[in-house]
Amino acid sequence: MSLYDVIFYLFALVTLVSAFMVVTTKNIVHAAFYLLFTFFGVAGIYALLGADFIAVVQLMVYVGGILVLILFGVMLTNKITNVQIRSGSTNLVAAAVVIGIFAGALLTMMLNTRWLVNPGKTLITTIPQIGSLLVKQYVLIFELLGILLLIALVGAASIARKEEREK
Amino acid sequence: MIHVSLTHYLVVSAFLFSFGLYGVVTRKNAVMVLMGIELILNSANINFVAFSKFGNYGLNGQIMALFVIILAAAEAAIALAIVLNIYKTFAHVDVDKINNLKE
Amino acid sequence: MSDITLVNLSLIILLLPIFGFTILIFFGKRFPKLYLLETTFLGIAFVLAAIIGFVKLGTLTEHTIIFQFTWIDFGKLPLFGHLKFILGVKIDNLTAIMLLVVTLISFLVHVYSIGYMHGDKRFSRYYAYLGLFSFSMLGIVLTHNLLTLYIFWELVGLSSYLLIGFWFEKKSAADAGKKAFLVNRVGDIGMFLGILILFTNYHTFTYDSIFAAIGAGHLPFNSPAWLTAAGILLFMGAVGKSAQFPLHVWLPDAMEGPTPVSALIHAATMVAAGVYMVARIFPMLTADALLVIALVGGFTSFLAATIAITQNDIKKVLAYSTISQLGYMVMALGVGSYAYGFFHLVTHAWFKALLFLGSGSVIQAMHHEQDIRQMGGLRKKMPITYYTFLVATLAISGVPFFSGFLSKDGLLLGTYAFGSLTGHILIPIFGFTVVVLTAFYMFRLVIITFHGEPRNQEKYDHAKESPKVMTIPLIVLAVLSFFFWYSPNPFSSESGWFISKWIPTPHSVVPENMRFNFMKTAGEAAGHVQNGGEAIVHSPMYMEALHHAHYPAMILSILLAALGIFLAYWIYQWKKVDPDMLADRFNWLYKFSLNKWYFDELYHATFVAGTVGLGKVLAWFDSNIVDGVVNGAAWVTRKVSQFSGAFDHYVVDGLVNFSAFASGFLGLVLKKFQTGKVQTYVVFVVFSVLILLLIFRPF
Amino acid sequence: MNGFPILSVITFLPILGMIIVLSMPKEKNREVKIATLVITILQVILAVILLANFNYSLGGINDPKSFQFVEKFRWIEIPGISWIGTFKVDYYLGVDGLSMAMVLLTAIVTFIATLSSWTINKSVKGYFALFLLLDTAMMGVFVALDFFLFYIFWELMLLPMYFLIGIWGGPRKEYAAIKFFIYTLVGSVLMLLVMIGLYFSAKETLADGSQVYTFNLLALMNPKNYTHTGLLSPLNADNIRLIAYIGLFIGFAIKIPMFPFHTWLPDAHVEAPTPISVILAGVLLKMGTYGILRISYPIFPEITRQLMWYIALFGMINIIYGALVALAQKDFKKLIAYSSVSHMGYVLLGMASLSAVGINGAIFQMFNHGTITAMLFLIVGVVYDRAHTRGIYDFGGLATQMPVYTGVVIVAFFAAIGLPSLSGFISEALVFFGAFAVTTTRTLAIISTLGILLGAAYMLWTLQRIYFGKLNEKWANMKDLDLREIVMFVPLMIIVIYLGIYPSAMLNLLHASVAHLTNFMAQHAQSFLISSL
Repeated sequence: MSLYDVIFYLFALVTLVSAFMVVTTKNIVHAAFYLLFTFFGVAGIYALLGADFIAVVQLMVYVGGILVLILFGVMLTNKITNVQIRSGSTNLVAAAVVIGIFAGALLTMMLNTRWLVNPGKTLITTIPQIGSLLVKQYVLIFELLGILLLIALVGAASIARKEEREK
Repeated sequence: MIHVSLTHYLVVSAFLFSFGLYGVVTRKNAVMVLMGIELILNSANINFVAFSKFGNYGLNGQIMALFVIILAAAEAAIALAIVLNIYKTFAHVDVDKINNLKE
Repeated sequence: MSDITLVNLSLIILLLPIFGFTILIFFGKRFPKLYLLETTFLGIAFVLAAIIGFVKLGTLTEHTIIFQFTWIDFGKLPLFGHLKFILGVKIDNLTAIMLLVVTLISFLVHVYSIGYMHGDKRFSRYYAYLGLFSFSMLGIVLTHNLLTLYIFWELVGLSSYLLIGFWFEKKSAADAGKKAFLVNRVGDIGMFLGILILFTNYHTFTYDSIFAAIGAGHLPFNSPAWLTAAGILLFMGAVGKSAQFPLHVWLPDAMEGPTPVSALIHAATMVAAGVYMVARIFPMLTADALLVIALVGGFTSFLAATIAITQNDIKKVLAYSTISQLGYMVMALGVGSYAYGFFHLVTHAWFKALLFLGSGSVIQAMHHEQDIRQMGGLRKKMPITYYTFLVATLAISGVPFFSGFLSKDGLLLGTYAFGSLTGHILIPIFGFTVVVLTAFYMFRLVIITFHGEPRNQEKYDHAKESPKVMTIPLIVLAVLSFFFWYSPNPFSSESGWFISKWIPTPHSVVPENMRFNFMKTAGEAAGHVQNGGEAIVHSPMYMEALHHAHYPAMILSILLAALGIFLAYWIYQWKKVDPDMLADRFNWLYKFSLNKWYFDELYHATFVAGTVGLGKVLAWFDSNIVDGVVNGAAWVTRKVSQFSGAFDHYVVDGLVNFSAFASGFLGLVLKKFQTGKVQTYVVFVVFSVLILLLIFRPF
Repeated sequence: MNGFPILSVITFLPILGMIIVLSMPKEKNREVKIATLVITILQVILAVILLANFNYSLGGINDPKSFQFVEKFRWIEIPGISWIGTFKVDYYLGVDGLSMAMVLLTAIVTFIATLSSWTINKSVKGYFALFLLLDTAMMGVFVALDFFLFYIFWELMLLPMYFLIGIWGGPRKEYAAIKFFIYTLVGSVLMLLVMIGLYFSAKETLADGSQVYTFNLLALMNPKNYTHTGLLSPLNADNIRLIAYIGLFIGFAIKIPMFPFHTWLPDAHVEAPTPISVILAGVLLKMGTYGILRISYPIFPEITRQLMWYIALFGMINIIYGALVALAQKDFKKLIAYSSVSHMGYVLLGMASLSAVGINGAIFQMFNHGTITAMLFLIVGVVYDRAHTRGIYDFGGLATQMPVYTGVVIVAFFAAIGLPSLSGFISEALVFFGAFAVTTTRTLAIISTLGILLGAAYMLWTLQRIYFGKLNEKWANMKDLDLREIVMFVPLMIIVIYLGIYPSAMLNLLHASVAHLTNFMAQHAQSFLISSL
């Protein structure tokens, strides 16, 4: 068991435990914080896989952006004064059964498949390659995503603002 | 104990996916549902990056992961805006009670 | 005076009335006095016509002026060569005389109408129509080709239509206008076909070119029959316009128009246009065509005269007398007595216009009473009207010293000679019978109207002589009805300037073998008296016959006229015989005459009812059969589609409905799954994926 | 004029107008009307400019060089289709004397119809948009020189017409609209079949020397262009040109409308609103005869010659039958509709003679019928607007009440009767001159002269029943023409009188084309026949 393996198990553990907590805890704010750990764990896994750029992006976007967004969502949609921050769940058992079976199936699939493994050379840094791919091969998608983001931004603002204007 | 291989990563991602799915299915609060979705997306991303490392496709997998992150950001923004709107309309964000689509 | 000046003058004469018409149509309502302008225009036209007359008849007697220009140029065409439609003016003696007649009568009628139509609400309109008529009539007179003749021919038809129906509020007036136009159209179709024949063969409409081509031996479709046909067809136009049998029925009805109009259009000028046209085409008429013309004319004059003796409407009597006299003229042309036919046209124009205007004077005095049985004794009340009327009656009856005698005698002479030369004695019999009848019905009219005691005292008391504006035209026309205008010798016009100088009979261009024997040129050298302007188409044989017939014919006609006058006096003045008794005695003859030989009824029952009936049948056919087929096709299509619809409904749709039912049932079941909750759906999705995984087992 | 695409402009100007009208707010009825009026006035001005720049000496018909204001470029081109090679359609516009007359007529009649549409109050915007679309389609039919393009315009016209009758029409509008639509569609289908047949029978040589199947009408007129195997090729011994000709002829005959395909016309006219009747009678009917002259005649000269007697026969039937049926009508508008049937008979008769004079007369008659019948329908519209009835026997004595109107009526009626000095006479006379001059049609021409009498009969009878006699007290308050209506009638009256006195104005325009057409037909009837041997 090499250090690599140890670090992997560590990250995997953090990720899975915090993810489990996210979906099981009743407190929304807690859930959000567990989510933070999950994201960290996933970022670590990326780093382990040699995807340094993705890992950084994961941290910046998820932790810095989406999570903050979610927190804001939590704040705005739960009456802070009542501190009714707990959130219930439904069909716990049924869901657990179905999803358990599903997870079983998924795991079986993962484990039983004979994956074609062809470990390429490990890159020291992936950023220049990703950059050149983005502006060459994927330039159209890249641009489209830029536009999509813009639209999403405007759309989100407009949806969120709509009610206020009517008032 | 065997060396960490592709399968390990896939198993992690499978668990993450299942947790995310569980969250989406069981939670009442829309924001929590969103969190579940984020988990699912992350699990998919792990697969992408893992295949990118162990597969034969160069950095394309990472690019895809990147795009997914971007889309996730957009989706989160829109979804939260909708949630806000729902809240303004119904004064709660309980997806169980928002079933006006029925009939 | 140069030719071109005369042409210009004639064009001014032509255009003045239409100018007046245009002004009156647009401004007549705003300026009610504008009718004076139109009258002045006609006055000027008359003066100009007089100038043309003097110059042409006085100094340029033997000279024909032609002025023409291209109207439509078609360029070179297959089948027609270089085709042009040419318009033009032809001024010969005929034209000059007609110009005088038309402008003078038109002018007098304009003046007369000032009095007669006074107070009518469409006064300006009336003068506008008169202007339109004068224009069209002058056009007929001036034109040098058949196409323009036809154009103006139709235009006089239009103005006649408008003027007959001038009081269109009266249904009878509107009916009469329509009848006149339609009956004329029948004749016009014939005329148009005649023009078609000539145009197709000669590619021109000009009289002279057509005559030249025929003279050069080029017959229509190389067949003498077609030449005769063309002549008769053209003559059909005259039958319509000059109210000859069998198309005479419109003229009596046309008396619904204002009386001055009757005088101008339906007595003196327009109806004479037919005669004028026959005179124009005279050179191309074959013997057969001429015979038809003579018979039609003779029969018409007889027919109309027999009707005239029983009519009680003052204008109807004059209308039938007009038809009868027109028949005379046509007959004269038919028997080759060209000059006398035309001469009679001129003299008749004066005295018939006079008679109509006189009757108008009477009618107005009697407050629009036209029935002569309500009149009587008007002589004392209306002396000027009476004496002028009498002059005209004497003229029309053929009493010596009056114009009518000269022309009538001449044309009777022609028929006499014709009868003796060709053996067609029916024509002179018609001619001489009509003399008696004419004298009789005209004096009957005069005696009943003006002599004796008043029959309707109340109307008589109100009657008074017409104003000067109406009587002066009467006097002018009366003066023109004396003999001295036409011949120094009151018993013969041969030495007169009409016959000897002004109206030379034209050459016949018809091939020799298609003329009457007496018109053949062979051996005519002796009789070919050029300097007198006479006998150009006439052979010595004819001249001789004419000479022989001269005194017998003259004496016969004077005697017969006297007989007619005597009978009229015998019955109506001296009342030796009761006319009612006569009517009873010869009841069916009387009825026959009174009802105009039942022509109106006959035509109405056959042609009118036939056409309208055919129209109705066809309309039924159209909406039921033709359209029925269409709708039937639509019906069949609909039925087929209904059948396929049924098939669709029960078989195809049955399946569909079944599946709909099935899906409905399923829906009922599946509805349970539709919770409206996203999460439930997600579970379903997961479940499904699981099932798929189980099925495909990708691991 | 060099380079300026005036024909495209005159054709598509109404489309521009349609867009403008559609972009206007719904409640601006007046502005919509004014916009349409401006467009149609512009169109008249363009037509006059065309006329002013028109070279009267060029024949056109089959000679590409003597067409004027030509616009030609490749519109659709699909190269390399396996069994036909290159599929191409040209956008090919041009005018010769024949189409010039029709372009003028269309512009004028549309303008008048716009004025007459002033009384339309029901969904004005839609009406005028469709109206302008119709305008484009009509204009397009008359300037297109490519069969495909011609067909498109021909069909395009159907759609707005259907709605204009079906929405703005009278009580039985749906029936009339459907009838019109189906009738015309049947004709179109026949035309389409022949068009496709012709397409696969002739090949045009392009500038680069390649040979392609063609829709170009001028190329289809040249017997040399036909292939040996084409179904409609004279070179093919088994050709079915006669059947194709009859099919095409029926397609056009429905539009004329020729007996027995005429029954849609009275219904369509009776139900259509006045301006649409004006367009229908004034322009649409001319498309049938125009199509025959433009397409059937030069493409099938030998069969035309073979069938001329039959065409003349149908012309004669139209004349007499239409007049007799008109005589029995009690509905004013129906009467006028049948008079159209009768008058279009003259066009057929003149065309059938194949003589220059007859064809001149026929085209002139097309123009005159357009203007005169437009007046007649406007006249019906005037009383209908006021009285809301069209029964001939419902009226009487209107002359007393409406003198100006009656004056107009008299001019129009007598023009329809063919009174000399009004335009109708010259054209009818020329038709008879032409038809009589040709031995084949002579007898029929003689019989057809009866139409002159019958025409006068039904017209004068109507005149008497509606306008003369005692005034029906019911209409004692009827107003005489107002200014707009006078403006509507005056141009038509001026044209009718002017062309009656000076017909050369129109005939000069036609005669180069007509002479060319007759010469061409005389020569090519032979060459088409010889090449088929």
